[in-house]
Amino acid sequence: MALLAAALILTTLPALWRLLHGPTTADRLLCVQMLGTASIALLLLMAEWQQQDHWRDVALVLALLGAVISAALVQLLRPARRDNVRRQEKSS
Amino acid sequence: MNPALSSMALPLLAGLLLLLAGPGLMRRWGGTLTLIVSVASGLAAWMALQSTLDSSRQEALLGGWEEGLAIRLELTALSALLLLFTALIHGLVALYAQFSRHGVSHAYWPLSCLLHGTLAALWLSGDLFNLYVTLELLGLVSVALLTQSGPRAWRPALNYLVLSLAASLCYLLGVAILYGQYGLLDIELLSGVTENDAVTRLALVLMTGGLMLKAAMWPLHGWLPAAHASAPTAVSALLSALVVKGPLFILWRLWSEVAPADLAIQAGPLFAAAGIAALIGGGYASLRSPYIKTLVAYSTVAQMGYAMMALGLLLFWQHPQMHVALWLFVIAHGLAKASLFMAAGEIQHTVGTTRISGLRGATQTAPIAMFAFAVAGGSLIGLPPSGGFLSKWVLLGPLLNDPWNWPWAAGVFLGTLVSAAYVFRAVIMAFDRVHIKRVNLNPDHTAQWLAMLPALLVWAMALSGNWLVQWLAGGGI
Amino acid sequence: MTIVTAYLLAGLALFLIGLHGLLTLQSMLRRIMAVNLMGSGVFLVLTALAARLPETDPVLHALVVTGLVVSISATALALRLHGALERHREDG
Amino acid sequence: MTVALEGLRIVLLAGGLFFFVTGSLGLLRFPDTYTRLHAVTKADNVGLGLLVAGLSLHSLEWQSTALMLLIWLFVMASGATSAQLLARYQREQDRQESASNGNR
Amino acid sequence: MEIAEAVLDTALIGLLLTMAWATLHTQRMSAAIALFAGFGMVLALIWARLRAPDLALAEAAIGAGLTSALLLRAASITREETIRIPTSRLWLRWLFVTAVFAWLAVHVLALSTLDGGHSLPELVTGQTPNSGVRHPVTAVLLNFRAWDTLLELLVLLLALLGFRQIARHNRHPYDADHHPAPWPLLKAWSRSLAPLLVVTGGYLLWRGSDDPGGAFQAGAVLAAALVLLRLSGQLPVFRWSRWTVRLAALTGPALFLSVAIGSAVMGEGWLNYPDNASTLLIVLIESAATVSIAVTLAFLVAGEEEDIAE
Repeated sequence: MALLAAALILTTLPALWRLLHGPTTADRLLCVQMLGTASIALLLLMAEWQQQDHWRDVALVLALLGAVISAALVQLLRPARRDNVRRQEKSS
Repeated sequence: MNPALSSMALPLLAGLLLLLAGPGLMRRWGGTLTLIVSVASGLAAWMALQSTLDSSRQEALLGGWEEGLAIRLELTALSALLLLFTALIHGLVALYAQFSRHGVSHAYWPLSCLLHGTLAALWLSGDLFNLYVTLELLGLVSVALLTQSGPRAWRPALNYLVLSLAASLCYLLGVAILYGQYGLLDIELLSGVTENDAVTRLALVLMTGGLMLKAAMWPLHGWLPAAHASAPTAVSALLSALVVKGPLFILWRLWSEVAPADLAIQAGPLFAAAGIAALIGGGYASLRSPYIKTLVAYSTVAQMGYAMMALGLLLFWQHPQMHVALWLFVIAHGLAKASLFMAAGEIQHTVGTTRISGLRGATQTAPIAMFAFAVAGGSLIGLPPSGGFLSKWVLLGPLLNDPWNWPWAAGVFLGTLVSAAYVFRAVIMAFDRVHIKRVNLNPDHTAQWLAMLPALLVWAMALSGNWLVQWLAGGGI
Repeated sequence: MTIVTAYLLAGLALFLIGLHGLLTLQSMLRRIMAVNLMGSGVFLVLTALAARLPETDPVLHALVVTGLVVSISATALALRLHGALERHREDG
Repeated sequence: MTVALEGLRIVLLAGGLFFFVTGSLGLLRFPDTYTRLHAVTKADNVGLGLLVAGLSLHSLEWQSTALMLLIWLFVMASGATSAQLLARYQREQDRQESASNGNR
Repeated sequence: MEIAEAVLDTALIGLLLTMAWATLHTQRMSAAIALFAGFGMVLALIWARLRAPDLALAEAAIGAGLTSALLLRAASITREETIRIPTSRLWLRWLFVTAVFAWLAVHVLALSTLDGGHSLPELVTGQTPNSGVRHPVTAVLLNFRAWDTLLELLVLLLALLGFRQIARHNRHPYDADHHPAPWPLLKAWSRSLAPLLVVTGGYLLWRGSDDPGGAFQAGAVLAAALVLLRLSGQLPVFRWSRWTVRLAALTGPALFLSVAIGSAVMGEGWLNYPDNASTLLIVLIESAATVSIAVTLAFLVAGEEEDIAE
């Protein structure tokens, strides 16, 4: 179990590299999402391993907040310009 | 205990009520309610002070739980006096803010009430972590008050906020280490068990660093002048007179109760030396300052030097008279500084500039405010028979008795000289009738008189000096 | 090297990384982040101390929850202040 | 029976790990943002699903299995949506960039 | 097994410290913020590793969630500043930091084997049945050290008041028209996400008296729901000038303070709940605090300046 957990942690290292090197902001948000999924997996593993039900709740909150964050951040990141608004209205 | 608790709860409740009432009602009734509450809180504090004279010390374990588990609130003669002092300064500043023409916006009232309540909670608390929360509360309420004067105060406010956060975290790390060592957060229980070992010393160093930064004690004072000088006048008065005293109080409790006695004796001279450095460094900066309010703000840095010196010598000799000197000084400085800031604000508005050079001829153009400035300045210098003189007299007593202590006394005299220099620099300029500045022809006399009020009180302090000394010496330690 | 020791040291290291950042960095946003890291370091020390006992220490956990609220409040205010300051500077 | 169950469990957990590794390799090696989006939101979700399956075989308590399934379903939904949102955001950015290049 | 655990701990700590360092020293702000969000997730894992479920819940909601939204909002206004990496005497600085670390570490290591007399945790465990709730952390937060929690709610309120001060004086408000309209997909997604968040928040609050969870965690999750709905344009603007909004933000501290005053006037003493009513009072206070925390955090993260200014 612990071995699996350690291996899971190690799979996040490439994400860390991508996070640092980008190149785009979307890539970085993607990495955060990847880290989130890995953390959820790890929490579920730890719940089983330590026989602690609480970690599943933590995983649930993390999953929910991860979803909120990727949605909210995208909306916050979109550049605030008037011409942009018009283009959106045309396309939709 | 109940009068003290109501002295704390009233302003908190008033603050929340004002916020709930909304801007419209706040604009109309905010000042009145604040004044009523500060008077009521002051009366409650007076009752608390009376009750401490009978039985020297009262305490409450919150929630009725055992020692250690519960947060302890303590009421001593000193904390009752500080409650009274807080209510007094809050009331005086509120009076000024209410009746001055260029007073404050309605959002000031709930914030100043919350500040009052926070400080009261701080004076009463006897628990290291609870003190951390009150410290943070104090920091945030100060920032909220600072930002009132608009964009020019934002950068100093942000700097202050970030530094004060870092300082509280240093304090919290120290609390964590003490808890790790002794498993306790209660000051009184801790005072019985602390030992002079490396871990305790580390914790005390961390906490002291954080608190000194919060109290703007030399050499961690850099944030203060910009912050205090950029605030609205009433806010500067509150910040300089009250807020910096909070961390000082915690520092005093930490070193006189939590720290083992032999360690406190070792640390005393360091505090005292830092105090002298603050007196000289802060005084010099004040002397060179080109702005009126910056001069007053730097003088806070310098004056905190006296407090630090009294604290250091108190720790070094464990002499009760030093304890009296420390708190007399805090009260005298609070009153004088409130008056100085309010007078400076009035002068600024009358002569229309923030620069010191604007003081030229102020004795003619804003005579009442300038008189208040000079009177309050006199207390800072320590001219008899002011409160400042009283505290210095008590401080100097034991220093002059023994020739070995004369170097410290020399430090006090040097500090006095520097204070005299920066106060007289402003006052002399005010007597310059040759280059009188063009002025506002409709000065606000009420506000100027109100600015004078605390200065008169600080001189009156000398008259009631006997009682004050008695109270402080009686139940304080 | 027990878990407690390892995380105690990690907490101290985090505190110092934050403190070092606070003292050396120029950008205000980074300094706010640095203070946050300092806070996380202190909380890590507290939680590691709580894990010394077979049953974790509830007092320390409660203290950290309180500390977290304080820290998010102050961070939020600092970031809002910073944002307003930046816009003010931009608009002259 | 238990041996078979245990074997299945190990296979499932290993499979989960394999997909996580694949996902992160994809994140590292794929050439552009759009392809990388696939790597993370698809492979990792499969990985999480296999892991959940393996773990539920272990515990066989219905509450925890249900909660884990819920989490997995939720992560899948969230992955699908945020992949869309991120891709749209990226396309918007690309268009703006090309527009500003065209103006020049 | 032991080795694998050591690998796990080393990996977690390594990841944590690398991310912390990189957050401060990476060149681009967007990378720093993403790293900060990742840092929050790793910290949540570490809280789980250290058997602190209350903290893991709080960190998952706050550190990984709301803080990064706050940071991003601030950063979107800030001009991108590249960090100058100082090259001179870098080793000296490193030496200094390492020395300070070693000094701290030597002292603090002694604490890892002490148990601090563990009288306080035993007291808490012993008294928890009398506190009105069964979860010891909640008992500490809302009964034994309720005074801290009351002051902490005031801290949160003051952050909001500070924000209000700033907004009132800002002559260059963020023009709401400039915000791009949210995509329909985002709207649909937030419509389905928000109820889930509300249910989870309610669940955390309800569970708080028996199990990890409680007002703060629930409030943070609810705040996330409000933020999401606000950003996707589905929530009517909440304005400070409405008394309902003010009431929602103030209800937690106001109720708590009233209970404190009431217990001092009519009962045993400040914050000393009557024995038979302590469960009820704690539940009431927790619910009110959850509402206040949610509204306040939502204001701080997603509130526009003109919402709060007047």
